[in-house]
Amino acid sequence: MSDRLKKIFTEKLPKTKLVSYFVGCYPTPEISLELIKQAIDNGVSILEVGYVTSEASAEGPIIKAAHDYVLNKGHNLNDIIKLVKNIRDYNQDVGIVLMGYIANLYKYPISNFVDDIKVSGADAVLVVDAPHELKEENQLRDALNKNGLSLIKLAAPTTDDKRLKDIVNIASGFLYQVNVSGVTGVKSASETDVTNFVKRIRNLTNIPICTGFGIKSPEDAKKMSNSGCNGVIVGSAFVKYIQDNLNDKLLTQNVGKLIKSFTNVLE
Amino acid sequence: MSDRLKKIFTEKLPKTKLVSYFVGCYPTPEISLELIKQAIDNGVSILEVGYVTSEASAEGPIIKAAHDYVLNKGHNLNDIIKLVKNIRDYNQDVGIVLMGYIANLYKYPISNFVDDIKVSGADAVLVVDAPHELKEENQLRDALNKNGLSLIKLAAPTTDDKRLKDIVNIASGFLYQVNVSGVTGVKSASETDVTNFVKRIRNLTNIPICTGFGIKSPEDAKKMSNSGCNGVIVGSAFVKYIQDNLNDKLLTQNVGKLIKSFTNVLE
Amino acid sequence: MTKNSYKTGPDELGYFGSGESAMGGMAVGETLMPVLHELNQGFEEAIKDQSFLDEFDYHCKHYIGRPSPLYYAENLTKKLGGAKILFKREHLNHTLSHKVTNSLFQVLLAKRMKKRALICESGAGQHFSATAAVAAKFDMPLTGVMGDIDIARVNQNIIKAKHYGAELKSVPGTLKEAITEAIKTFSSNPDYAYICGSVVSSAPYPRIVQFAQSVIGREIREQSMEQEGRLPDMLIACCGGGSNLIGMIHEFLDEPEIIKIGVEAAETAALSNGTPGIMQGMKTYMLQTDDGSKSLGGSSLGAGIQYFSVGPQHSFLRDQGIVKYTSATDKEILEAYKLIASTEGICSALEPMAGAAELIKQAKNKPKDYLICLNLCGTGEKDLNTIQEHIGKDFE
Amino acid sequence: MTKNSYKTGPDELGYFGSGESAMGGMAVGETLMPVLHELNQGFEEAIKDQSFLDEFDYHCKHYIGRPSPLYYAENLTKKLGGAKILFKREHLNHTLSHKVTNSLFQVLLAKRMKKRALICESGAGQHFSATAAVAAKFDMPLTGVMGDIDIARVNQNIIKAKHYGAELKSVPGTLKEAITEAIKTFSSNPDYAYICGSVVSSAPYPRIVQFAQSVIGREIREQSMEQEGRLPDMLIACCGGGSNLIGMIHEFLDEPEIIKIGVEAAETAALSNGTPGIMQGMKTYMLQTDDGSKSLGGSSLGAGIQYFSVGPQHSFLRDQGIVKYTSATDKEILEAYKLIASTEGICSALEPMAGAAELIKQAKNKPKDYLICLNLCGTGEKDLNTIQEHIGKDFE
Ligand SMILES: Cc1ncc(COP(=O)(O)O)c(C=O)c1O
Ligand SMILES: Cc1ncc(COP(=O)(O)O)c(C=O)c1O
Repeated sequence: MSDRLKKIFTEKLPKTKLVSYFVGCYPTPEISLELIKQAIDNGVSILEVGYVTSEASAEGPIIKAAHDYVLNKGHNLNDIIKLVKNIRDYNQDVGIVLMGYIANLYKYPISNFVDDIKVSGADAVLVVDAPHELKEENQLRDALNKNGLSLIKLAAPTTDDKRLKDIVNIASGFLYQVNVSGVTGVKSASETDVTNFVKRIRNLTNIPICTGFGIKSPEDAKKMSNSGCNGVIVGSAFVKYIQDNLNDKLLTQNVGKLIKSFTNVLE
Repeated sequence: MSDRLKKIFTEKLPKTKLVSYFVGCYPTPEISLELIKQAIDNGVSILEVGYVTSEASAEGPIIKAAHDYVLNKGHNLNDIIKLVKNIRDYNQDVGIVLMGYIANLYKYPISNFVDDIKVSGADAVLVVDAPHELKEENQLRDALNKNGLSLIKLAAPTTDDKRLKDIVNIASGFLYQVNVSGVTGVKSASETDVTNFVKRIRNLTNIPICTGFGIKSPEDAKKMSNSGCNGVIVGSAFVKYIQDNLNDKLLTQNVGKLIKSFTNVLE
Repeated sequence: MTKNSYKTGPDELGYFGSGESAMGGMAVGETLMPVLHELNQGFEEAIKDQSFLDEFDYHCKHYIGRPSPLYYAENLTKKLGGAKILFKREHLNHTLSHKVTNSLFQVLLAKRMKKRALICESGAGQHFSATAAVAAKFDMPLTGVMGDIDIARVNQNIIKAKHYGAELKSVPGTLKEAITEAIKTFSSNPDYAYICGSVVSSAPYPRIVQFAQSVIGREIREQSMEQEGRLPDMLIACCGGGSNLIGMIHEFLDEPEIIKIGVEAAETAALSNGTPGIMQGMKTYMLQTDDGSKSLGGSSLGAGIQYFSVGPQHSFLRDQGIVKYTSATDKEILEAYKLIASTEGICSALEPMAGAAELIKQAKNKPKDYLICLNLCGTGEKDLNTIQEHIGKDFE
Repeated sequence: MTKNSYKTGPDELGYFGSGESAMGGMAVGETLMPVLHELNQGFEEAIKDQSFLDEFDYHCKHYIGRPSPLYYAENLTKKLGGAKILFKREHLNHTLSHKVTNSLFQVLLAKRMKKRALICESGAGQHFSATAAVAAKFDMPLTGVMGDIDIARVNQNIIKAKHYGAELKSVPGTLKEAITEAIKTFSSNPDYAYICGSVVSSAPYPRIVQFAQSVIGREIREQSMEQEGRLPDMLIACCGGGSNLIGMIHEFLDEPEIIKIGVEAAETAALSNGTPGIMQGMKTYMLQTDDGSKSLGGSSLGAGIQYFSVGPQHSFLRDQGIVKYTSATDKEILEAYKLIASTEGICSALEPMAGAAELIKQAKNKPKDYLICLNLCGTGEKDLNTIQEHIGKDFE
């Protein structure tokens, strides 16, 4: 369990943390770092830094396009770990979660991966396609635990109570509550659904809960923050803004402002 | 048995008769009559006047094109019987054989057909697709016999001796010896083959034998006349000449000359 | 044909029935007559030779994949709400139609008779590709004759036939013209075997093709008894030359309680709109001018049933009232195609959909225990372009 | 997987083998995990339910037309002058390939589990058209995902699927991209049933598809014993995901005296040229960059075997040395197509001709009493344009 993540969630304010997803090295390692610095400066509590794979199965069109962009430029997991190191050098408090797919970790391989990200200053890893049924998830979770890092687990609307129990039992850092079935950036969740889901989880555990998928605006974030969750996760909305304004000289500043508009509404 | 045909073959000269095939009413009833008059004037002994059907199965490309031409102009068997009448009015000695397929005769129907052609002055009928196995052949043969007309039978290279016996038994007028397997106007027969074939027939009967298919030039005709046959049949060669010179003002005269070049070599 | 059975014809000269109304016969040129007698004799001998029949059965099973299933079309049955509907799945045969059973039989016969090369005609190209496949298997050269209109619309079959090693001879027109040209080719090569694609032309072809295809009806009897515990009340098939139809009904010709319906293309419905005539080797009903000089008939989307004439046995059965003949329009054929594709997941050839159009009319008003069997004699791969062209937008 | 058999795997988490070298597993997002467990349970229950298995058998026989013949390819045998060659004629199934057996099984399972809509992916379009046919028959809506490159080259299958009522979702690419997109669609609609087209993806799909397809091998055992009095010495099949291969060999996995060969497309030969990795739901051999970020692989004419990865059971069997895996180039595939079309009169799909290319090499040097069986798992109708484009002139 990552101490840093623990600390973040024990801090009173903001009551609802903003967790923001960035595609690592998108559009370049340098700009990516600048964007993330803006995010930190504008109140993001936890960063999800995405690393890319060609067969990512949970990404909607927006994030997929960013992934393809990075893939085509040839940046790989090593570059992203370097990015994490740079982020950590810039800031000691923000939570950093590496997020992606098992494909890359398996080839890294896992043991080296955990060593390297520990050195880089990451706090946790989230592997979209590594349920606890997967051998490599077990290896990864073990290695992370041993190193004081977290494996972020997910709960989905399809997850039944029995399974949810298993998941919260092994969850660490926070629980990523996937609030709709589908890929990133497409469907939007209803406040009631999320509230009920958060309740369902809360009955089982005290672990922090962050809700994600389809939160597109500060208003969405505000609404979701009323659900009882501890954090809201915003991904596609930021990636889309970056995508649409790649050539804008004021890109990083404006992304800062955009993030500010989210953190402003989250007390 | 047609008396006129009998008489033609009892005449000493020419030793080898020229039997010439014309598509009736081709290219028009009037020109067709003029062409046939030329044929008569230039020594043809027997005329085959073809009537047309769309599914004629023994015609090569030359005669088929002439058939299609006449079909498209809408001339039918009645028009051709009229033509025969006109020919007979012009000449009392030439043999006239109506030649075609059973399709038209069956619909005429057969009994009326025999009555009508008798009146028109025809001597015989040759039906390409009416072997003696066909009921309608039997009816037609009966009716022709009763009216002193002939049904011309064919013998082909494929006809074996047993079958040949059956055919010569019912043959009347003359026997049409098909000297190659195939359609009109394509393959040429060898002199030896024809000579042997004529011998084979002569062993069984004294009926006059005319050999046909693929005789394209006076030289061909001359060669075939040495086979022991009583007549040579020329069809596609004349039809082709007509086809190639449809717009030539001297067409009928030139066809006369062409025919003369054949009769000249046949003593 | 014995007095008491409709199954034993034709007589030795190829006539179904007797006297003026007899149909069939041998209306071909002298060159082919000896060849056809030889073929008839070869056929008679072959079907008395058990080892030959066993060989045919063996290849039916292993090469063609017979028996074809007798399939309960449950969805269609429920949709129409009337009779219980069965499909005889002849489209599951190798080369995708019923035609191959006949090709196989005749090529085996040709081999037995020591023939060295083959000729065939084709309308939908099914008979061409089927014969080409069998010719490849038995290592004999084949020339197939087709009309240029058909060549364009069923191009897949021509490509396949070429891949099997066959040669294509193109003539202007459709099946009718192809048949005439094939007979000419045969006359020019009387030592070849002519593999006739339907129960048409001069004797002995109607009988040979009927013999080969009648395995369909025998299978139906066995399968229906096994699956349904009874025989169908009604048998329906499309009818071009009539081989899939006779193949289906021959077994049941002496069972008048079983209704039999043949469905022609409306544009070339020889049995509904034609008169007896003699063309292309046989006496039979056909569409022609009154004077017999010209064959007639429009164009149907079902290339294989666009034929101005029909096999002589059908003319005989029509006159005897043993089989009922109806017809289907292009529109009805396309509607039937759509219905069967969407309810049963079967992409049928257009020809058998003429039968299906009649089936739809018949099934609706029948009780649930009334059993109708349709001969589904070909798949739609060859017709997909035509279908898309006409009703493609209906599927978007 | 019990110690003594290669037929009983995978374990309850979808692994073939144990420890580090175990292949398979469940590498999918949380949204699908409960759904896949539910599917696995539904599957386990279904295969213990004799009436369900009987229903599957019934439709295999009546709808698909199983068993497919086991055919002695006599001409090819003689031409190659070595081993005796048999073809398992899976192309005679309804919808023209082996795929439909799996589609049927999974759609029946989906119905049993009260699913209301279906998703599938497809490479060659065979799985799409097969699933669409079955979906029409069982009246369930279907969305099929395909790559645009495949859509263009196997267009007939797409047209047929549309005629059956299915919807098409196009993505840039080929099978690989279609699978990823299908999983996304499934994640967005976890109440739908995803009908997976091969022994790939997360558990329980490899096992379910293997279960459905293994009827092929059981038929081969019965037919070979009946026809040949013995079992084949060698079994050969092409291998894309590996469903027709595992379907053929599963029955014989514990009989090491029977040689088994899987043949991949040379351009995407995961088992010959790949390394273990985890993508698209499973751990298996695959072509990918060293860092695991990108799937790799060129393009093969055989759309259905152009897949950078392979079913996990094959990776396991490869590591265990139970099955031998080779590959075939486009040129070899086309040569094999030509040979089989011209000697046997069979127009095969290009995919199984990868198997045929290996067969040709193997058969030549074997004694005459050596028995080789090739899984001829699809027909060439869908590939005719491709074939014409590449070697059309060879047939003129
Ligand atoms: C699929 C199919 N059905 C039917 C026919 C019609 O022929 P017949 O009436 O001889 O069965 C054909 C002929 O080509 C065909 O291809
Ligand atoms: C005809 C055919 N053969 C083979 C394959 C390869 O699939 P698998 O390896 O799963 O049998 C396909 C897949 O589309 C196919 O269509």
